[in-house]
Amino acid sequence: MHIIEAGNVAAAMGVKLAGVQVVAAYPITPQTPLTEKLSELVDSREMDAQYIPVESEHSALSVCIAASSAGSRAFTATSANGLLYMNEQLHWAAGARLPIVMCVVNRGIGAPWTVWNDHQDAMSQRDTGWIQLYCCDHQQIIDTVIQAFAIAETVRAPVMVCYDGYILSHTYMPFDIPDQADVEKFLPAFTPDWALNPQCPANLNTVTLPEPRADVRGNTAPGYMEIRHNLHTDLRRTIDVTADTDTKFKDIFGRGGQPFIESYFCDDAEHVVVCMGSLSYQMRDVIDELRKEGVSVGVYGLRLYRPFPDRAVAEALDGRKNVLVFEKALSYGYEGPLFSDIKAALYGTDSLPKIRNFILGLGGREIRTRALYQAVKTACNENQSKPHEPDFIGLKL
Amino acid sequence: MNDVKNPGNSGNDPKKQEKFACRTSHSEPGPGDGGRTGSWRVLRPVIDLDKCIPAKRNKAACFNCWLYCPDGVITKTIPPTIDYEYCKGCEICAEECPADAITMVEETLILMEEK
Amino acid sequence: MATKKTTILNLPEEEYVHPGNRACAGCGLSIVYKTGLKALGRDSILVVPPSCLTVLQGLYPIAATQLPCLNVTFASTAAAATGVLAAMRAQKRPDVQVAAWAGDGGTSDIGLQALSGACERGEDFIFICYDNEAYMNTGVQRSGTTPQHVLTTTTPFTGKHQRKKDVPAIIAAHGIDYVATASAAYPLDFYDKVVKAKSIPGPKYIHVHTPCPAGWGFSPRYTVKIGRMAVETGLFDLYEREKGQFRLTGASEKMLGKKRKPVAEYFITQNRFKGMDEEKIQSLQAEVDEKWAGYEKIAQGVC
Amino acid sequence: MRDDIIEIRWHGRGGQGAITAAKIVANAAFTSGYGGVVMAPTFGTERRGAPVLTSLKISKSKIYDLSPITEPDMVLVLDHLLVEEIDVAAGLKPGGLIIINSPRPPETFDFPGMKIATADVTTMAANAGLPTGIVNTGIIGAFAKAAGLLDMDTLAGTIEAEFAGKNPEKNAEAARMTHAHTLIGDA
Repeated sequence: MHIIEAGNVAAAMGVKLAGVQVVAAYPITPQTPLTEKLSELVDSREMDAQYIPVESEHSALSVCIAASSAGSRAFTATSANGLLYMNEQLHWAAGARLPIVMCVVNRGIGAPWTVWNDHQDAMSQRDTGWIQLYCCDHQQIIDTVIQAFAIAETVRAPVMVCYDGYILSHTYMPFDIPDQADVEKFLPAFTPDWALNPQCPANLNTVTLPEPRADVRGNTAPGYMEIRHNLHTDLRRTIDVTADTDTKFKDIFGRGGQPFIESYFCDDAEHVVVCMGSLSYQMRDVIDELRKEGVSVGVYGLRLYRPFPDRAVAEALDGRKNVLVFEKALSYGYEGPLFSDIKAALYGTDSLPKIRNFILGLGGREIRTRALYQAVKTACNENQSKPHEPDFIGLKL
Repeated sequence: MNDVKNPGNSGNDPKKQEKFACRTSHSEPGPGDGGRTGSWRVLRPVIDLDKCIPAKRNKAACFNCWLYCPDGVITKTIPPTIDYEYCKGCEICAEECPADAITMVEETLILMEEK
Repeated sequence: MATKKTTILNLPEEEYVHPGNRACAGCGLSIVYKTGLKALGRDSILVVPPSCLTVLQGLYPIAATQLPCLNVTFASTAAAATGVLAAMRAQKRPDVQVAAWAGDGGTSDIGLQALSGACERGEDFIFICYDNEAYMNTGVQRSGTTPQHVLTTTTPFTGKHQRKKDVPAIIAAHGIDYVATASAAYPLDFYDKVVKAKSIPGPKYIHVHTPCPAGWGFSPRYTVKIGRMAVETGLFDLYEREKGQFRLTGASEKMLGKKRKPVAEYFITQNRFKGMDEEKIQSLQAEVDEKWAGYEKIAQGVC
Repeated sequence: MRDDIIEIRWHGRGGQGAITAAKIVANAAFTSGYGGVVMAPTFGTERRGAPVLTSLKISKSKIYDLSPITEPDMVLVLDHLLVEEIDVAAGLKPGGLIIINSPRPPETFDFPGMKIATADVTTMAANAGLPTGIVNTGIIGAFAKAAGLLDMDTLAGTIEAEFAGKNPEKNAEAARMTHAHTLIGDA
């Protein structure tokens, strides 16, 4: 069934369909309407879940960590400084291997305060051990929330579903609500191998030594480093899980097919633009225009950011003349974080393409499609590599 | 619109089929996590059964030593017994015994005696 | 108390904490912990933030505690307990008792926000704070509940200038149905309070005074004795606040109308009070006298 | 960039319901076969009474560009006093349509090169039995008449669905009455 609603509502519908049992959240713009919608669904008993109105984001994730440790499907959502306030708990959730799903409604970080969109919040948390998926429209939001639980519960690692604050969260557009029975076919009830339980007492997340140590039966148990190494190797394998999940989803719902990077006119493109979130869809209009003018250009929208699908990225970009990375985040004192990752993925490819980085839209700075068009067109014409200096679009100095 | 191949990272790796190890720090209950903590002891509590109230009366009584022992190494039995494997020698039992039935004896003396 | 008091003879024999754990010899927490777990029983889930208890719990893969236990971050204890409760409700397992067990730093300082939130939401759990009056696990730094004038590694010469934070009063201000204090020196009183707390719905808070030989500077032999002196001098009082009704319990109740030991007797037993002079002692004695005058009035129904 | 997208900008005041009005039109457009519908309120810190705007893009095919409207095809003004306060015609395409809730006839407004339509939505809504000041459903009637994009019956049905349980008939009636009394000036 199609409805026209805001992106936050699409996310809430996905959470409901996924059969989430525990929701804990703290209000923050622009995430708030998602949380309000969930409390409404729970209060009206349309959704059979525990809604915990906590006193901080730190506690929101703490509740999810504990609920997940006790074997329940848990969800939270936040933005910007709320996400940063969770930072410690983000690492904890990943280290404890809990399949929590969280929507991050992307917003710039203070100071100074901003409520508007960029990707600095989620990007700054890329090394926490969370899987990060980015959405371009409402259909992707609702579908990705559902897929996120499937991925999280397969790998036993938490997933962030990221979507642009206001641009997606508060914008209304049509999307299809998947059928509940189909969702249950895709995502069965959460049955963890272990959970907090008085019947088989275990002490979770205890202090772990640098070296392996024998357990009560004399078998060797891993040390801290083995546990962390395993998180890494399991996350590397998540790249395949994401693809398998997408295939399974497509079989049931008919949508998907490009789990890591969504391509638009890239097959034969000499120049490719890479970006994440709604920006990659906005870029499609630019590509249409430039294609009309005979420019051989396409756009890749990166959907999976962590773990980084480096092989897919390298394969997609190998042999291109120009790679133009547009992003709404900045590793201060260096360059855009996505740009760094893409450069790293290209290391060792046969034909190193020329590469450029564009920073734009920080703190909600308006991104005019016309300005994107100009930037892409100029860059294609200049055909120049600028691997060390990002260009800023829309900067009014 | 056209599709990109989206290759995964493991290819035909047989590992792909393996279950995720999901290593965590989940501990199982068991004694002696801190080792044989009896070795921490400098003084050993020794119960004088002639003074010990439950032993003397041969019925359940007192058991202060059992109640206050931080490490749970004294039994609530007649007479109470002490698990020297784990007793850390804190002396609380000796201090709290209302009958002064527990004396702290130097471990070195006991060792010499055992020899 | 209408309910029958537990005696040594009928206190359950079964231990829930394995011996050979890493707690210091003479640890007050160990006494409190093993007694509290007997009261909580097997059908419980514990939530524990970093504290000496984390060390007592043991190093992976061996645990000293025989109950399921979730170790959580320092600030998140009460929120994590909330999460376990939510999961138990979602899974229709209402009989599982959820208990948070934190130190004084994890309760009165970094954990207070989450605890306040959980109390305000009315979460059905027992929060036990074992108060050894400083950050012992990190090497005796001052905490919100370190008493005035106490020497710690962060108040090394002139002692802590500020008063001890009255955490039970702060928690009671949330209007929860059960707030109690207890002491490691009176394990049976503590046991009864935990048992009572289990029968009351909503948040329950129990604040347990817990002597620490290493941090307070006394011989491990005197852990119980010193805990008892804190009560007998009237410095730390055993009480319950049930549905707002305050009453002294156990040893403190018995002290009503009687002469208390001078606080100075307590201070000289511990190195941490070495920075105190006569004037400070007298000033604290006056505070205790005033506090007890208030108790006497309550007991006589004056206010 | 694309020329197949109709861009509509809504001017109102915080609390006046411009977002609901735009949402109703979005829904009606979608039911009428416009597969691409994007409605975006202005983002930020709107407060009751302050001027706010909402943008609505509709197209027969999916819309990918979610950036704010800069060159609208038409503008709806829920409160004629806003005309004095802000430049409601900013960026409006030449020959674009301005629909204003006003008791004044179109020729009294001075927007050179633009097509003006007016309706006394406030009065019509009151006549339809709505509490004073509810204008967000009435203005839809003026939109139906002046824009000619969507038919009145579809819009009325959408209004009734949106206001289910909250005076659906009166709200639909306000739109129908306004539809019948909308004045369209010469371009």
